[in-house]
Amino acid sequence: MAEALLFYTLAALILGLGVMVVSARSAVHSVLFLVVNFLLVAVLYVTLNAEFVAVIQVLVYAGGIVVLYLFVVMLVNLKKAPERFSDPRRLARSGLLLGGVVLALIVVVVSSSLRAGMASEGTLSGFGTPFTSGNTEQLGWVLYTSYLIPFELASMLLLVAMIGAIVLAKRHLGD
Amino acid sequence: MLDTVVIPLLKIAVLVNAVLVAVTFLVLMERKVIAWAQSRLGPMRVGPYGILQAIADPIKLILKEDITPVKADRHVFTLAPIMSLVPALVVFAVVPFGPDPLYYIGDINVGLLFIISVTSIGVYGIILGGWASNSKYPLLASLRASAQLISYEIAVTMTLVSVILTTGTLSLVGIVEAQQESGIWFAFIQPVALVLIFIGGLAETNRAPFDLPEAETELTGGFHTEYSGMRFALFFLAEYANMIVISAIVVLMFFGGWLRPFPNIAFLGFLDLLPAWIWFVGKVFLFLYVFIWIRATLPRYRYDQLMSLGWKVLIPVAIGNLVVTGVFKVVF
Amino acid sequence: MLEITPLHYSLLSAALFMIGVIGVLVRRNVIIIFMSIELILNAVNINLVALSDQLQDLAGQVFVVFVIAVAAAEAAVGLGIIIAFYRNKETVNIDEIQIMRW
Amino acid sequence: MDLIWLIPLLPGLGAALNGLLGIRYFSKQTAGLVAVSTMAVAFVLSVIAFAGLLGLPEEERYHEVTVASWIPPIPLETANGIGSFEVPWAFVLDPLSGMMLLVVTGIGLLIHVYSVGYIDHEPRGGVARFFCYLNLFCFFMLILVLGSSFLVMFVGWEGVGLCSYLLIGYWYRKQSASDAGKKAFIVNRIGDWGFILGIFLVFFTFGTLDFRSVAEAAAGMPVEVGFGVLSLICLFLFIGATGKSAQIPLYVWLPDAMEGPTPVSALIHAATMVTAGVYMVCRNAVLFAHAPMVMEAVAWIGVLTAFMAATIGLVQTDIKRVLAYSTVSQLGYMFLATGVGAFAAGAFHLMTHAFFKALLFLGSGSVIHGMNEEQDMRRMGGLKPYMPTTFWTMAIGAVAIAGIPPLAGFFSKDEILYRTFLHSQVLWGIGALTAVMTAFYMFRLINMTFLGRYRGPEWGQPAGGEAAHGAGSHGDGGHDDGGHGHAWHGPHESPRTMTVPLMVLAVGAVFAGFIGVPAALGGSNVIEHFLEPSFTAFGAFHPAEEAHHLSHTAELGLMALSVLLAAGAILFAYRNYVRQPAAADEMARTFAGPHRVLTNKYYVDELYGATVVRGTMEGANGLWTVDQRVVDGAVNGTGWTTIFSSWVSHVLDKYVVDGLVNFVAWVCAEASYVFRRAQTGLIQNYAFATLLGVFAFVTWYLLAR
Amino acid sequence: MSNAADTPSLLSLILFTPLAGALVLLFVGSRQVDLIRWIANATAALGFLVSLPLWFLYDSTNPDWQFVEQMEWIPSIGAQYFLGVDGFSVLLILLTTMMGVIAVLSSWNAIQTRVKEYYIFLLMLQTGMIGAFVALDFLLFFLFWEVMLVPMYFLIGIWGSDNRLYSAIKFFLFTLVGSVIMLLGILAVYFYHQDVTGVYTFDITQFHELNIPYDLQWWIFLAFFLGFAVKVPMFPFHTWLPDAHTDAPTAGSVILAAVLLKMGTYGFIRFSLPILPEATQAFVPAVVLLSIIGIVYGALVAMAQRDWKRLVAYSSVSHMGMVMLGMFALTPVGITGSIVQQLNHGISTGALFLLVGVVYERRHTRMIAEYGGLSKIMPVYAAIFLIMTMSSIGLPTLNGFIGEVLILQGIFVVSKTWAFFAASGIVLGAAYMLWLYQRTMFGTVDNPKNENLPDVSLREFATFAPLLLLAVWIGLYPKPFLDRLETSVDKVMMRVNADYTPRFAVAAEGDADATEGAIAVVESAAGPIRGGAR
Repeated sequence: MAEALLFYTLAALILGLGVMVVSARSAVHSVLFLVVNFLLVAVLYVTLNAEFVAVIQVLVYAGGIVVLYLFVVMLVNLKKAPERFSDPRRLARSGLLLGGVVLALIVVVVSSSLRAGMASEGTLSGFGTPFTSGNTEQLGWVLYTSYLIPFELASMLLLVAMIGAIVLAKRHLGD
Repeated sequence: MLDTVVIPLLKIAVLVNAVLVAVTFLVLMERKVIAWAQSRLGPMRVGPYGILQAIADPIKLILKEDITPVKADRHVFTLAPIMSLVPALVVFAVVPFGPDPLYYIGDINVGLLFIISVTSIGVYGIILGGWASNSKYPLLASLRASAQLISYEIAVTMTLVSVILTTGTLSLVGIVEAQQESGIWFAFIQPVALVLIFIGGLAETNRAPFDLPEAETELTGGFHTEYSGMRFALFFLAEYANMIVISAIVVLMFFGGWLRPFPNIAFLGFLDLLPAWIWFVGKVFLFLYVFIWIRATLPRYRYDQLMSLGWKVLIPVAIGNLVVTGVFKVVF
Repeated sequence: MLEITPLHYSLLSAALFMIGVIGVLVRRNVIIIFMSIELILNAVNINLVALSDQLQDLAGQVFVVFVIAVAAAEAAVGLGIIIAFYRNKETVNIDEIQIMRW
Repeated sequence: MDLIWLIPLLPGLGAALNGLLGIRYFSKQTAGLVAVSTMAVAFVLSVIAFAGLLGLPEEERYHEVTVASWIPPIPLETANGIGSFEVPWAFVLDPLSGMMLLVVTGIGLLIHVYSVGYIDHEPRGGVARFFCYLNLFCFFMLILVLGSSFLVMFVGWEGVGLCSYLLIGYWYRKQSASDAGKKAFIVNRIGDWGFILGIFLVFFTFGTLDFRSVAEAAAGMPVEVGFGVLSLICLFLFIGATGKSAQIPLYVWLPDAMEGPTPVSALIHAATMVTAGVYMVCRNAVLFAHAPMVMEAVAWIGVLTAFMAATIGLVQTDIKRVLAYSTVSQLGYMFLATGVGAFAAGAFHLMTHAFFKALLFLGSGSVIHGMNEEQDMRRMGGLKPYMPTTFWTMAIGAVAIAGIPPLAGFFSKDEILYRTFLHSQVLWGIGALTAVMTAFYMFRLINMTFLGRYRGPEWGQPAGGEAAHGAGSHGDGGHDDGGHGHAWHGPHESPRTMTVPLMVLAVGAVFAGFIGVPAALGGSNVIEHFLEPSFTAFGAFHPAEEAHHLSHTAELGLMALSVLLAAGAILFAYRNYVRQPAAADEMARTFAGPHRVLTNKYYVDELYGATVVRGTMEGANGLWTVDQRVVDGAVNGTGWTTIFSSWVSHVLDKYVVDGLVNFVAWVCAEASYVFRRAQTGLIQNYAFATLLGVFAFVTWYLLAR
Repeated sequence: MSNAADTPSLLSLILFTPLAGALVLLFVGSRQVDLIRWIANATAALGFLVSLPLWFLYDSTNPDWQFVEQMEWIPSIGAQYFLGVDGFSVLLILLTTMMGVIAVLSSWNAIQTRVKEYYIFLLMLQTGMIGAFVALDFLLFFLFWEVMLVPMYFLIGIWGSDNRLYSAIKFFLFTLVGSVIMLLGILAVYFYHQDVTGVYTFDITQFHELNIPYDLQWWIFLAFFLGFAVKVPMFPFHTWLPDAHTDAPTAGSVILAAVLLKMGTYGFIRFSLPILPEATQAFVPAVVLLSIIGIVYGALVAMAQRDWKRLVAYSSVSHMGMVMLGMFALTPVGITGSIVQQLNHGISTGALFLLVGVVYERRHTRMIAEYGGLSKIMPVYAAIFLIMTMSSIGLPTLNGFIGEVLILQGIFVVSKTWAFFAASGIVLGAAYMLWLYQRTMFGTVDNPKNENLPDVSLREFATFAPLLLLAVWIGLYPKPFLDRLETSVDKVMMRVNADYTPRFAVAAEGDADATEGAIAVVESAAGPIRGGAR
């Protein structure tokens, strides 16, 4: 009961904030909604026994990435008037429409396939590492053993991205 | 219901109030200590030796008119100080004041990460506050402040990782217990980390000598130039609460938290006569004193110095410390 | 209805995903488009975490970590591009970013 | 006796001291003292050890001492299955090595003493270097003598070769000296080639390298009729011996070796090292006795060498070269002895020869010393009054070598000739002729040097350029001995350190023969009896007795004949070189052709130079050219081929392959005008298309299900 | 393997010490030349020190691989980080580390340009060489084998003399071609092993137990042969050597002669012989023929040289022919002698190159005609040169003799004719070395430039001292060296000769008469021999 209540509340807030992110006129507001959205997602993770991921979500997403967005918004959008919604290509309306349709389709697919899966197999059973609530250490083990190479690749990706971002954003010395 | 809802709520209430009260007295303490450092008396009018100044100041702030600038983004302007204070207070949820569950609200297995992540949210208050004021000094200050916070956060987090390597747990209670087991405060095992975290902590709380975001001489009042009254008070509270948080982290991680000195030496057992939380609070206050002491002593850094210190000194040293710790961990 | 199954999470995820997609399609501001992409990624993450919990398999959470890492990289590079672009064209309107045609 | 390993070690120690410290820090006296004292102690030890050996019963006179492991056992297949290749550092004292031990340490000691005086005018470091080499030589020589196995002997064998090289080349600034040293070493190495192959074959055949084990094993084998494996072994070993003991065809190095200081010639190239070959053959008497064909070859090579060297000796004018050819000749005698099976006689002659030849060399050294490094006998003459001691001692040596009784040479030489006579009259004839020539040229030497008219340079003024001929750059060091100052003051007697050894050796040359007085003269041939166990592997081997014995009378007749011939030769020499000095020249003119051949040593050096040396050098240069042009050319050619083919590929690539690619690209470019309309450059259009795709896919999925 | 337990990762330590030094050097400013030299020397010395325990801890009675370290490297193809040593590699590693010290020390004054890069390359080379000796994984071996090429290429190409680029490229291409062909051989073994056992692995110890069909062996042997013979170098593949030696800097020549050439022979004994026993036996006549040609040919060509270094280089060809000859005698004495001769060659030829380096540093010419009479001016130098000459031509009591005698004895029991021709090297060796000695050391000082040459300095002497000591040690008492080779030689012998009875098995038999005991064991236990070896 409490769980359901929590879920529905969170889901409503997340979706609502998502809509706000997409629809806010001011980019700064958009960012703000995004942060709150992420925090709520983090809470959702906690309810799903994923504390570590939740903390990472807050730390990296809310504390890092979104701050970056905020920075860029401030750098870029200061003098600009809020965006106009008139659409010369009429893409917005068709996009909305098509999005809605696809969502509906996906809902159908997902619900039916999940139902089918549950009906046929009873419950979905795991095949990997079982975990408990306090799973940070386990996560570390998995990450540094089975997923070592992807992990290293990710770190390499981050390094490359860092260098790339610096190169892109740095004013050339001559300028 | 009692255990899961009421008692935590009670604890929260007590803790929040305790922190707020502590902040008021911390302000008083700061004024007094700095005054003494400068051979002055400090506040003397309100109450004996000015003790009641701690109550007078909040009252003044609450009663003051709450001004919102015309061109400001009203909602964000209001939201910013709240976003600043809330993380500062939330952090206390995982700070253990003593060994029993009675002394803390929650001991989660990612406690340290929780603290890091939550404090990283605090930066929004500053940025948004500066931006929402729609005024140039606050904006500049907020950009400076957020850059500073993000930069030093990297160094501090790196350093924390090396401490975590030695303890093997992220739980704050666990870290203190690890120190109890090893019989030595981590200050002696990880002295470099201690120095790094303390310097980083100074920068993260915008304290002297890193108080550039509120450098009056350059930026009038920093990011909260346009703020007054209660909203200003919230920023103020957040800053001092953050000071307490940093002190608490330092104490927990390096000075044995609630443990007495030399926790493994039996004949010092009489020191346990003082309850654990007194030890903890005492140590925290000691570090708050150091904060103030440093403010009274050191001049402010220039901004480029600040950044190069962060990126070119602290982060490399932190990485080096991490590597050395890792090597030691592997070898021994 | 009261029992929360993976289906619920999947639907939540799908909805969030579509919100993100619509954001990408509809908005003109590149930064907001990027944020919409973040929403999309979050939708995926919700799915992963939910199924990880359901299947009692840590792989889901591991992938969330990777997704976050990739998102960070994407944000860094993407925003770097935006800044570089803004410096040259004084705009972040996606309709004006079309020199790549032909 | 267990300390016999100390005997070689002591000179080794002396060499190390002089070599490591001496050259830089020792004074001349200290260097000499170190060398002489180590040799003296070694000699005393040798005498003690020899006495100990004599104290043993005859059949136990074989004392082996293993000092340390050298090459640990390693399995290796041999002719008789898997053996174990193992060589310890082991030394052996038996009658043969005992005798050699005394000769080496005794004469070595005397020559060391002599050298103290002789080498005195060298600079300080040079003296220490000289004594270092000399001591090192004794070290290796003693290892050679005492070594209990082929390989340990080989250590000494090669080591003395090295020391010989160093000592011949002692005056290394002289081109001829360093050439001679190199020649000695390389020629020796050719012999060593045979020797080491012989050693390998010994191991392969017997599975061991220990002398006694080999001898005992060989004793159990039948004497080979044809040319079997034992013969091959012996042939290889003998090749080694010809190198070291200067026999045909490898004798050429020894005359050249006279470039070294005279004591060196005395010690190494007369008394000890060159006899190593004889010693080695004697050591393996049992093996050789099993190979009659090789024995025959040894005898013939020995006698031919003896004869050939003697003929050359007849006409040489360099005092040391005469002695050198004499040495070669005498060594030939020794091989003749071993070749006819008279191992004891060979060893006996080895010993007596050591005395008188060392004496003669040292005497010649004394003359050279007194004549300010003059070696040409034509510039001497009438020296007797100036250096009486030298004259008398040398005369004793010459008489001894000429075979006049009762001096040492007579007994040993006649023993050899007698045994040769028993074996083959032809050999005996050549041998006897050689003996006559020996007497002649020895007295030619004595006469030309000491008697007659003085033909040398005037003294009292700086020596002329001619007088310093052959002295090289060391001559300008001047003489400090005898208080003459720097200028040469005429021929003079040498200092006491040089004359005393001469006298001691002269005593030896007189009396050494008496240990081998043959039965015919009423003696009992002590030495033969003493040495016999070494040649029979302590009775394990019984050589076939000579079928026929001559009576004592016949033996005495032979002796008398040879003595008479020798005396005649002496008188002839006296006539030719003292009484009528012109007669010699007359003879040379009469036999101009043979004389030229002899003066030029049968042109053997030239022959070798033209064939072996030149062939090797030409071959080397040719091969180098081949290496550069052909082998390396092939490598570089490969490189060029690669580069050329890469150029061809480049052309091919540029115009054919790349052309194709460009054509394809051109087609694509032309075709692309149609499609480029779709590229609006607007991301959202693309995203929209993607979404459409998703829509289509999901719809299809739903419908298809 | 008790010693392995006591000293975990000793081999890795030895292996990576030079590399660590090179890494440290990376962070030193290139202007601080003296600091760089000190660091490089300290690293090399440390490398030698850490390798010393191998000498003492190596259990010469234990036929197993020792100091083994095994980790996964590229599991998908079965490559491992697999290190281990036996008698061969222990000695060669020690030689390598010691020559490393000497080479680094000898470069103190000789190298004045790009000092930092020079030492980094030298130390990298060191790691490559040690790596090749300790690797028990074929792919790892190949990796190190190739790693060696690069620093050597630069050492010759940058710090060499006149014709350096030509020599460097020639060296590089020549060896590279060889190693590529060798790689084909490796892969053939690898896939054959997979074919038979179904396991993908590069594990050499596994390969040592393979029984490859003869036809395949033949081809693989040919491939290995080309790879290793170039490195040795054997007769027709030797022309890179004189050029590389002549143009390399002194330390490069020393390393090249003392260690790099041993890679080829080591490759033969580690791979060709045990993995391909039947093919080895089939190839014996060919290899022996080439070896003997190499001995005689190298010696003769050396005699014709006017360039001091080139002469020594050709003498290397001759000596390495001797090494190959001993190895392909396929007798324990021959193989033992071959390994000992490798050490000897490292010591004496290394020293000879150092000696050339000493005068080259003073006169900057290598032409023999430019010298003469140096005995007078540089007596200590002349003495060292003399001893090393004697060591090189195999004078008893010095090291060269032990190797030559063992090799020749080993080959003699196989064929007397071969031994006869091979032994001629004794004469020719003496001829060219003594002639060289005479031309440089003896005679009068004709060239006024030579009159004031200083004698060897203390530092230079320090580079020679260990070599002199070793030369005498091996010459007088080679037992410690031979003991360490015993079991390893036996293991190789058991592979190439199924009837061979290893000594460690005989020792277990008790002290029965060695010959009879050995034969008895052979007859009774044809099967269990292999079991005993494991």
